[in-house]
Amino acid sequence: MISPIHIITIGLGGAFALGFVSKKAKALTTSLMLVAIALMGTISGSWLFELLSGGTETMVYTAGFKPPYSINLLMGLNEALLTTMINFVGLLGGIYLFGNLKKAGSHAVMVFLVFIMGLNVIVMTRDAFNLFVFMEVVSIATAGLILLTETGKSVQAGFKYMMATGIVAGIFLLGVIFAYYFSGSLNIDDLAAANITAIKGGAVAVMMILVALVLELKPFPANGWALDVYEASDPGVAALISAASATAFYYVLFKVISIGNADWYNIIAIAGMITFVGSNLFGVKQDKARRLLGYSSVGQLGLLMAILGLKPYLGDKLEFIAITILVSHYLAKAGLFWLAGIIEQENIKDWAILRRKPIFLVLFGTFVFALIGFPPFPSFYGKWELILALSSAGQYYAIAFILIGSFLEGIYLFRWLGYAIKLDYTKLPEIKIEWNKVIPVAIFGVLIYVIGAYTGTQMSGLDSLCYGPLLMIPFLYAIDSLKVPIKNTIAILGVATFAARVLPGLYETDMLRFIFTFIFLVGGILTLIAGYAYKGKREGFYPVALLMFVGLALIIRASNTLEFFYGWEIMTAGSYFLIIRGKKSMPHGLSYMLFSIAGAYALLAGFGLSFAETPSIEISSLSAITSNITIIFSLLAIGFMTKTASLGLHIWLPGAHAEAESDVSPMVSAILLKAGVFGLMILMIAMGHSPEATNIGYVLGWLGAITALVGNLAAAFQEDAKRLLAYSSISQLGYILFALAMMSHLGWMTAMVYSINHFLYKAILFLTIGAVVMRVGTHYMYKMGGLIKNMPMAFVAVMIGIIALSGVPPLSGFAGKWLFYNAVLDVQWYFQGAIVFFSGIIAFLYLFKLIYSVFLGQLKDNLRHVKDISIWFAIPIYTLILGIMIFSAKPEWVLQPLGDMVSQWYPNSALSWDGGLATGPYGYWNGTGVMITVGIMFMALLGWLLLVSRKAVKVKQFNIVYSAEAPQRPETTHVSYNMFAGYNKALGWLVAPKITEFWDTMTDWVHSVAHYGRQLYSGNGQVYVTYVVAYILAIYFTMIF
Amino acid sequence: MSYLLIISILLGIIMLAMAGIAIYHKSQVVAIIAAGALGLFASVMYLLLSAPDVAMTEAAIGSGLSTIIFFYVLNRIRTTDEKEEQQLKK
Amino acid sequence: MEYVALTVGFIVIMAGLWAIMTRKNIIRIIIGFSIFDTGLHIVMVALAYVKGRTAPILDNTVALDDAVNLIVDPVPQALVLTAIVIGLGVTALMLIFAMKLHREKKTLDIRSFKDLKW
Amino acid sequence: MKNIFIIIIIAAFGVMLYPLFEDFSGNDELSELASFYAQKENVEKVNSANLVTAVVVTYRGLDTLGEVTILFLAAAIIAFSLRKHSVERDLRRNSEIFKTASKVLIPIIMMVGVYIFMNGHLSPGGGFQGGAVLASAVILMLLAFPNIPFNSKLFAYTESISGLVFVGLAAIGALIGSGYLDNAILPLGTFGELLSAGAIPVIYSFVGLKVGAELSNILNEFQSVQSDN
Repeated sequence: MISPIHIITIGLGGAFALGFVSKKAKALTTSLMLVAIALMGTISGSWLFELLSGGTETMVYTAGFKPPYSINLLMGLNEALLTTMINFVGLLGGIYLFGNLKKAGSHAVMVFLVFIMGLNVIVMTRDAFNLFVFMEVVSIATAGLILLTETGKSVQAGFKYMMATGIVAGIFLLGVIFAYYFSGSLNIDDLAAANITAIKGGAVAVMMILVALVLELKPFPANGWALDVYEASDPGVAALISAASATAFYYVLFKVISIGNADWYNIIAIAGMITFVGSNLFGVKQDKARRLLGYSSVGQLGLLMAILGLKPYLGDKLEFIAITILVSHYLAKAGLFWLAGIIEQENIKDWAILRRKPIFLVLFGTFVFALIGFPPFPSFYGKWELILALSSAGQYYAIAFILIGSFLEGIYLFRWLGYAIKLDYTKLPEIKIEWNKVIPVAIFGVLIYVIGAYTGTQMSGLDSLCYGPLLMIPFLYAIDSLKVPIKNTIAILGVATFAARVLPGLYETDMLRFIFTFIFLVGGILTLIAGYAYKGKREGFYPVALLMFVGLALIIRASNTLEFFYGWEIMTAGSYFLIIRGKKSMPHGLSYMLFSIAGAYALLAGFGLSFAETPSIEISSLSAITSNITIIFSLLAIGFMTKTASLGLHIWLPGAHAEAESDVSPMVSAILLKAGVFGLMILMIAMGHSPEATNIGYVLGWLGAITALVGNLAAAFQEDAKRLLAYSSISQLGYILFALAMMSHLGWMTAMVYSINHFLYKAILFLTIGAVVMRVGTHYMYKMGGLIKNMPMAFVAVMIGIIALSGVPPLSGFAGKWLFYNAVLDVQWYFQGAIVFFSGIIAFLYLFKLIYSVFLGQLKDNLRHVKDISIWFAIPIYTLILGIMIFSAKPEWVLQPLGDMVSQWYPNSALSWDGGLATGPYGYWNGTGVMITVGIMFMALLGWLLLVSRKAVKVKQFNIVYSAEAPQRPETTHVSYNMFAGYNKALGWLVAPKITEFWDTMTDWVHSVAHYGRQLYSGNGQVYVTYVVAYILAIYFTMIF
Repeated sequence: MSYLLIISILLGIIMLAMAGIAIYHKSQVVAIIAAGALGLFASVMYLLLSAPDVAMTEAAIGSGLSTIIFFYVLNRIRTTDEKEEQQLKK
Repeated sequence: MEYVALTVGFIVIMAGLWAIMTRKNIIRIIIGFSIFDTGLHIVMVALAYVKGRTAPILDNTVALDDAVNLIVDPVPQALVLTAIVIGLGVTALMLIFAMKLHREKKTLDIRSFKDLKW
Repeated sequence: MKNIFIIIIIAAFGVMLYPLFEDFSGNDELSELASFYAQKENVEKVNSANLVTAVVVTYRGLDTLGEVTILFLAAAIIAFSLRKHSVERDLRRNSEIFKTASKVLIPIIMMVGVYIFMNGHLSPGGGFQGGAVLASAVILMLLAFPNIPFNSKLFAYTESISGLVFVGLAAIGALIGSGYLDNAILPLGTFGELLSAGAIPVIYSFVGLKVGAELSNILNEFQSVQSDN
């Protein structure tokens, strides 16, 4: 092995030797520098390999003396990893900056090389003063690199940087020299052993050293200078500062913190958490891309700092957590800065330019998801372990801070991603492709997946199936340039293969999972069939649709909370992309994502706390929890209820479902919402039997009832057909929540019947209305009307759908109602039951509106020639109708085995089955019988009507509407325009958008805090120095008191 | 009180005075010279503290060369300012 | 004597900080940094002093055998040496920035360089 | 108003420094580290009479390498960031007396500089001080003869060669000696003589040359830079 000291030999020797190369051979100079960095990287990489394969770490002594008499350097596993990372990003960053370096000449090249070399040394050195020297080397080199692209702003930023680091370095030096005075050594390990904090002066010295290192990590609020540097320096340089320097300085704090005493961990944890939350909060208001990346960088460093400070609680997980989050930050942030340099757009709204080269958009999305901590990226595992470890240690405040900070980061990152995906890019210029800039980004983009997959294999409890199916997604992305029919077939085959493997086994063993798998996967296939109606390529649809279905399948398969959470996040990511595909979906996609992230964090916190109770991540172990049940149950329930869109958490749903594409609405409504239901059932199976959970169940019951009422009322006042269906979904999910919350046999049977039912008819209705919308080109019902003649197939489908929805016999909705009344009587929730009953009546209002104003009445002139819905929509619709018929006629096929299963958990007052005859405590019911009876009655009535209607007289169109003068806006005369004005007057106050207002106020509040807060960064370098000094003093005085 | 102590106190007072001049004197030139003189007096103090190496370095680099660099820069800035004034007069 | 030096050093450090935080002219601010550095150096040398001893150079007056009892601490002195040279590098670079800032806006008032904020 | 706030900050800073002062009690004897350096057998291992030099070049040679690097960086940054601006010399006439005196003085100053860094292991002084003196000779030259061409290539080569020798000697120490920067790769010689202390005088001489070249470069860049307008 080559001694790691030769990293210095190569770095410095190379820099000095470059002086000999002719000044004119600029490309040669730059290439030689890259060779030198590659050699340094080879040394550190070979050490990494050696140490990973069981080699021993090595200590390098200089001058032939042992420390503390001379300076020594350590090459251990951490050092090898970090120097490899630094050299690697140095190499790629050098390639990225090739043009700039070449232009600036050999001196700039030397500065670059020395910068990388200096970072290597500060990682390896074990001597405090040597650390100072090389920190100065690095900061001077940084100042030089900032001058690489000289603009007015970069010079200003560079000067502020020099002022701040000048003070920091002075404080560090003062600390080091006094540490030497009190301990007699400059060696970090000796300083740690000397315990000089026992003396007050020694404690101040140690404080100065540590606070200087903290300041190098840009803690909020003493970090205005750092933000300026990120904004104004060349993006290639900012990438290095964010990835390489931050990595090195973080590690310096990591190794030097041992000289402080235990209090220091708290200080650093608090400083880190304040930074994480504060800078992400201010980022919310930022719209300049690179400055925003700066805020995010600073925030991530704060998180890393907090992790280090929480070391006492993290135990042996510390390194795993720190490394996964550090690596994610390193890859993602360098990648993002590099991207910023490629597309050269300052305003985040102009990042829509990425769509000119969709691969860049994919990279951008990858980095954003990696920063937030989605699977399969390393940070996902890091955050998971972090929250679990913190819960075990009882550090609830830390959990809250970290999750809030992450959430704030999610706000701006996903808003940004939304802009990139949705905003108009046609006015923006082409992207200039320079391969030396693209390749580094691409390499980091690939690496982040590779490292993520590798990290996954290191986690215990994660089945390899969790990432196997994910391979479908890159494959589908690779074939994205093919036409829809081919991709659609492949996607359907993919889902079908998976379904065929999973479903048969489940029918025998686990009816509950069978039903949900059926809904997710067979529903998936059916809705995908509608995709054949689309022409062209439909770029990007299939990878994300499959992403959602894979996530859903993973949730079902999950046997432990990690797998569950993994699947949950995959499903969230996929559904986000599906939703945001709609034309006007940008704001709705964002609010869906934010509620989802918040919900996911509630889940994460809940899983963390449950892990702390049981120490196990098995889902079954949830039932073993004995204390903290209320909080765990509530957190998990809230997490799931963000997906079921219960009242208060529902505001993302109407827009998201209504604006989605015609075949996406059924996917996200009929299918996706059931993930939340499944989650709630899993939760209640495990934890529902405790008295605390029963109490919460009572609350949830009320919540479900009110959701049902408000959802239905709001649906009744909609003019937009898809929005109407969306509100109807909210209300139906309210029913389901209500039924689940009863936590009784009948309640659960009701919930399951409702779930199956909702899946069937909501898929039918959304598909049909979606197909109609595709034909008529509007969502608004008052612009339709009389379509029955043009679209008989659609009319029949909607009619069956609303019969099933309304719970009128003979369809399965009636079974649901019947079970519902039995269940309510059983648990004696009369009052809530009455609300639900009442809301069921309101449902008729909007159902009537839906079918009447779309299909009946007068046909509009412009719609005189529309055709019936596409056959590709009709196939899934009529398959689903067939499904409804079967389920209505033979409910026992599903409900009997399900009942047996539910009896495991709720044996009391179970339904008893005798063939098709179900007997409950308050009566009996036979699906087949009802079907036949009603069928006969219907035929009789229909026959009579046909007989009578022969005598009917047709009324001409013009004798009412245009009797007087022509109205200003003819559509207002349509019967369904403001149809239920009277009801609105009476009951409208119930649906006044109080909740939307609440969330709007919250958003405004966050924005104005960010707006006023960030004025702290006045731009005056002198003020920033004052902040730095004040920060030091603040730490000092907190340490004393 | 030994005479060394007295000398060092005197030196200290002079140094503080130099620092004050460097910070507050109206003329930039005087300020720069005062900052250099602060370094020179510091190097005398280093001699008293048995640090001849440091004294030499401070005198040559800390007060000598940096003062020269300050003057170079000040000169550049002034000449641009003067040129501008001349241009304005024209 | 070393107490005097230490006191002076600390006061000079604070004077430097004062200049850095209150002067508006960038050249003055850089002078402030230079003063701040000098203060640090004085403190470091003061810490090296051992009462009544001589410089750590082993010549005719300092016997090799008894050097341990005759000389002051060479370590902080070596560190100051390094710090002084580093200080020169930093000062020179800051002055370059000052020149460039002046070229940009024809002023050296630090308050006029606030293009980057929030 | 704002100054009051800063007064408070400075005062608080003083409060923070006070414990350092309070726990400072002067030294009555050397620290363990320093006594190790001053012990006879260790002095003989390095064989440098000037212990500060021994510490700077050998024990803490890595710091010195970093220090040299900082000057190198500063010179490089100044070079590439000022290069863009036109070089236009101030062709002021200097008095004959000044010129003649300079002609005499420059070689003497250079000799002094060389002396200082070559004797760095014996007497006060060394590479940095000597280098600074060399550079002052260059300033004098620049001032006295502003129109003689400054051979920046020569300085650049001097700088590069000196740097390479330093790094090379350091690396040789790691390869054949007992560690990076080990000065015993050259004969230690007799204590107190010019050619003693192993590689120290060689290293310090090259440091001197390097520092001299770098500082001269910096000064030259400052001298020749001309504003855009």
